[in-house]
Amino acid sequence: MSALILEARDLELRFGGVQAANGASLKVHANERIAIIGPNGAGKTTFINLCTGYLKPQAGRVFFGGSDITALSPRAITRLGVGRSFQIPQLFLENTVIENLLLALSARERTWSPFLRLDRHPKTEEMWALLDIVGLKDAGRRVVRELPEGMRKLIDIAVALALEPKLIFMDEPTSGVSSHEKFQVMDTLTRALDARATTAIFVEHDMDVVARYASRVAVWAGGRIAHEGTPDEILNHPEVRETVIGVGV
Amino acid sequence: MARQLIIGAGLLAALIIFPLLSPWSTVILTVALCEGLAALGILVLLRAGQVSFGHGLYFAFSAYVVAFMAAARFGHEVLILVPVATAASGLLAALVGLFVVRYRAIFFGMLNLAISMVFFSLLEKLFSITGGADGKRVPRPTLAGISLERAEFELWIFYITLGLAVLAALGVARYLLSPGGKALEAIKSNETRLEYLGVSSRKVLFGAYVLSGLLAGLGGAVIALVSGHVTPELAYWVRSGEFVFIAILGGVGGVVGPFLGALMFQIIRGYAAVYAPETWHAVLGVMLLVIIFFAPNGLYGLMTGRKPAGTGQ
Amino acid sequence: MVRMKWAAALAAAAMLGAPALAQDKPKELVVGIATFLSGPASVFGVPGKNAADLLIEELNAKGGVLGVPVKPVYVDEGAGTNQLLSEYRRVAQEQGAQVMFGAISSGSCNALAPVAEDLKVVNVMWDCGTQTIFEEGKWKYSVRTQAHAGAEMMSTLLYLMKAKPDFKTIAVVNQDYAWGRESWALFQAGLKALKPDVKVVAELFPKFGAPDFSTEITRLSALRPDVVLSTSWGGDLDTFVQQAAARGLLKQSTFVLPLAESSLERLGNVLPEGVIIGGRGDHYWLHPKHKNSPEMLSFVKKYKDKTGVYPIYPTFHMAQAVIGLAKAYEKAGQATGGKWPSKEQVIAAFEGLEFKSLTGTISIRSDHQGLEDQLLGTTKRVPDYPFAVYDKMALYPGKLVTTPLGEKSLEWFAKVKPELVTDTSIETFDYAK
Amino acid sequence: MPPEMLLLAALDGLAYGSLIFLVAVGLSLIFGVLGVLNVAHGSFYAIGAYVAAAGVLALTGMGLPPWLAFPFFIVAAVLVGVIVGGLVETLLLRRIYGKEEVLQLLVTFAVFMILEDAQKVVFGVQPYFANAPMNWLGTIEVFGIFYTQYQLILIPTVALLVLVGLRLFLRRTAFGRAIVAVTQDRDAATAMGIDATRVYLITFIIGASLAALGGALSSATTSLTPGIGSGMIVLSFAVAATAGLGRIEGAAVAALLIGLGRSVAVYFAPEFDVLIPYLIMVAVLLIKPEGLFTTVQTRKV
Repeated sequence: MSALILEARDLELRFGGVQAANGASLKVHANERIAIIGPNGAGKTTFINLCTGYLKPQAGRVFFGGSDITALSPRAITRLGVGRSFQIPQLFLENTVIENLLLALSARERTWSPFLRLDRHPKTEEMWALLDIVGLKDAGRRVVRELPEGMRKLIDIAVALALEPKLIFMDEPTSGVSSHEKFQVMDTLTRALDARATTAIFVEHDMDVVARYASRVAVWAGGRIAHEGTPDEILNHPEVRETVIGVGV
Repeated sequence: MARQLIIGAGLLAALIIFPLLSPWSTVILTVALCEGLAALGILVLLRAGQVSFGHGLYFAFSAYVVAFMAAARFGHEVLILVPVATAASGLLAALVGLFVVRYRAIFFGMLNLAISMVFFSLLEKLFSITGGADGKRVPRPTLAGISLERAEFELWIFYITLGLAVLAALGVARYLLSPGGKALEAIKSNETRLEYLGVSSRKVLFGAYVLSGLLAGLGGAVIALVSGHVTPELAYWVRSGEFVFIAILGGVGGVVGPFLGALMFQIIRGYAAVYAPETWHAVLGVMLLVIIFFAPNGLYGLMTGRKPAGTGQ
Repeated sequence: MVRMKWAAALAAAAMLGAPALAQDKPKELVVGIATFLSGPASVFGVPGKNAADLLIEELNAKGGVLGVPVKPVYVDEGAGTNQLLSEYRRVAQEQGAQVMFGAISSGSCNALAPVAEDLKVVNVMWDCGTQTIFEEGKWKYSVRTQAHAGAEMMSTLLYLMKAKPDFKTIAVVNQDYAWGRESWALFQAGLKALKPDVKVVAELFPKFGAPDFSTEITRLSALRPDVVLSTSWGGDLDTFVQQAAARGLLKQSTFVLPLAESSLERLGNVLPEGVIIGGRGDHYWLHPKHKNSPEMLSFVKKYKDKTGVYPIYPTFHMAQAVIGLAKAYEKAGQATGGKWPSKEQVIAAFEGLEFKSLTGTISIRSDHQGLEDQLLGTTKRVPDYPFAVYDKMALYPGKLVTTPLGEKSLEWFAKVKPELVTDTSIETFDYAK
Repeated sequence: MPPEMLLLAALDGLAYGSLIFLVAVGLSLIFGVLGVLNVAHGSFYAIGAYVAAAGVLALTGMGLPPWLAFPFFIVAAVLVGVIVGGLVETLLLRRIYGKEEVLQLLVTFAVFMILEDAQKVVFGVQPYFANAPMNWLGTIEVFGIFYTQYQLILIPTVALLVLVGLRLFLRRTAFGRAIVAVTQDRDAATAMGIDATRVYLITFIIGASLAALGGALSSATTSLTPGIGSGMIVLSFAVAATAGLGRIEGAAVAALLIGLGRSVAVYFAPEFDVLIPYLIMVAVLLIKPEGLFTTVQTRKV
């Protein structure tokens, strides 16, 4: 097996009366495609928030590339090479799609000269290529606010990809995409990840997507991993089928 | 952009010609430019969704730097006073900025207000140093080594200020189009994403804050020169509120906006002072309400008929 | 392009700067009047404006100035110094005012004097009191038609020394701005010279416009000074006196309130007997020598009819400015043989001018400082009015209490001699109906 | 300095702090519910003071007993709250709740400018004062120093009653709970069927009335001059921000802190008494940005 790049160790987080993380642990190796599945409220998004610095665990540690990132800010973690797309897309709504992506590229390239116009950014070509990956070249000049949620989710992923992360978290990447387009999007996306040698962890509800694109599946329940294994093992696990997929044996 | 250039060029042409036709307007127009510069600083912060009710601090600080240097006959020369005072304001903004950029929305506004009021109170209280509420005189300095008569001096200061204002407006416009400017707008629309781009929103805001302090400082330095007198009132919260007023009146959609707003502000105030000397505050208040309710994008928005970029409406 | 601008600038400068010679009579004489129309000091500014309206109307009914009607244009001093300066310029340049009255606050006067020089416009300092203006600067175009803080504080000090010669301790509660600080500095300098053993037990400078003096009053109650001096005015004075009276402080110490004349009517029955009061000059509508002169009776009646209250010192200051201006034009007109005098000729006429005000005689020194008598008194309650009146009055000749020409007030105060207290030129009066 | 002086300083700070509390708590309440920082709040204080003073002068002018002033203060405060506050909310604020914060702030700034001049036009510029209620209550002696009962007892008592009353109102009454619900989560409260429009209006009226009550109470102790509102507004900002906007008990503590701080300063460092409120505010905001009594909330992602 290839190198370990992310390790979450016994993460604990309780807010109010909810145990959002309860000894959550996960090891991620380079080039894995890990799908996280589980019922709503199982703590899947909380886990991503803990790994990317948005929330701080009350106990436990997170390591990335061998160093402890538990206490780091989202910004610092992002700079280390962890990208992220969100369940509710986090974009600059008043700006165009192009501007959103170019800003991400500026952040990566650290091109902050006040004399450079964003719309004349030297990385414009790469920006179009990124849009192509999520199939949204035509929407480039539109303002994000006017776009439907599904498109925004894809742009959110493109923004995360623009940073060329070593590891990317995607929170329900295809939830807004119609079922017949899902596979097309996931195909190009996976190809792009392969080409960049980017490791990916994604929360997913569609078991067909999980079966087809995940190399490993982690089943979340009660703030921790209940089961872990290959898609085949997990999707045929009777308990998982009942509690997560909602199909009785 | 083209529209902005046309409006800007029109305004500029009018400003170049007007003082020659009616000399009495020179000082009023210079004051308008100074307030426009401060409002331009407010515009920069508004792009990040932040409102400062305390930029009178930088306006007044720079004006007092000019007054102190002039009183000490230290560098009693426009070409020294203005850059030094502006830079001093920028430094102060950098110092204050270290703290305030950690805050957002109402807390950002409040903290700016509080700090400016501390400065205001000190100016009033430290009578032996600052002259208290009566302020300090600013003897007229030389300009490029030449001692000028009042009218000449005022005219020259006006054109110099006009030139500086044009440069400042172009510079800010350029900055707002740059990645840094867009990142600034991103603080308003989605700070979370900005952080997840690996960009420090505090650093971005810090840069903008220093810029706004410099702009307000430039305005304050010039106003000290043309008034020949500085008072703590320059730092009072109502003055800071006027800068925000002017920015909104003119419209934050383009860098020409604050200058349009400042001119309009001076015109209304001038007329109100003549026709309603005892109720000019109310006249301005009504004007502000009219703008907010019927033209929320300000005069600039009315002229371009466009929604301002980067404002969430 | 640059050269054109230069040329135009020079042309504009020449247009403005050309000194005017005696010329044809204008249609009207525009007088710009800077006064507080907003803010706390409008307690003086608005009465000043009311008086100006009244007096100018009267003046115009009698033919105006050399046959030219006077038109007042008001500028709000309360709008802040910078706004005041640009308004002042606009009135002088655009509206063509030949004369400006500026202003009430010393800060404004300090700021306006150099502008008046630049604009070459006659600037009558109609109310401001700072003595430093003509002691530290020389202003060709500015003139003051009333006394300065030096005369006011000297007469107050002399009156106190006479009325309560054996006091041992004093506390001061002044507003925290130039007037409050400077008036105390002068008073203290004189006090040291006349009575070096007096102990200053507290120097309090509450914020201008403070709504509450509880802490200051508690301190004074505990310290029990023989004398409490306060040069505060307007709402601040009213609040301070009110709160002090309610807590018995006015009975405990002798209060010296050199500006209380302007608050007498408002304070009504709050002010007890025995408080030393003044009114920045010899102004008092019940002036012992002039209360029954036809001019005074007519002015008081007209003013009361118009505003519902008795006139206070700023209205008399305004009267002095208006009368002084008319007299200066008259004098200048004689010099030019009836021709309309230039601004320079008017200013020249002001030097050495002597004219009758409503309450005495004003003479303008060569440094453009006016000499004015000072009236102080002690409060007395009488059945004739629902408020305190002056009693045990002393009238100090302006020449006696004004810093001599060429000297600085602070230095002059420091060498004041005790003989001044009992100078024979001081007239005294008691209240008479 | 004898040690009892400290106690005396504290007594002085009490009345002042209580007045600031009354104004600041209204400001804080309005911000908590409407999310609007009301710059015109100082004007409500001033108008309340003027109306009360004019009323008391009329009462005593008619030869009526001075104690009638106390019920009249409440009437005046409610009148100002309902008429001026109600008009401002229904005619202006209601139309901009969805808009940007800066626009909301500027609407109240415009109202402030208009009301400042309106006061001048209606009540004139001469200082107004109506001290009959203060004199009627007489004085009380503490360590040989006379205090007015009005400042030492009445004003702090009213402040305490308002504090307790507001607490009970917000916790025990249905409408009070609706206000709290709107404060905590506007959308959820509306979804639960709470009429947010009405809650906004009534909250604004209560807040404005409290400011006016503070003004009415101050009218007996201080002279009313143009501009009293603009000084008060910054002070009440300082209190509200120190406490944390929307915190009622916090406003009481902060107001007391500022009142005491100021009077202690008059004893030990009279040069800095005016700086105290702002210094406290800056210090608190720097150490605990949301104010002393608020907890942090994060955005859901």
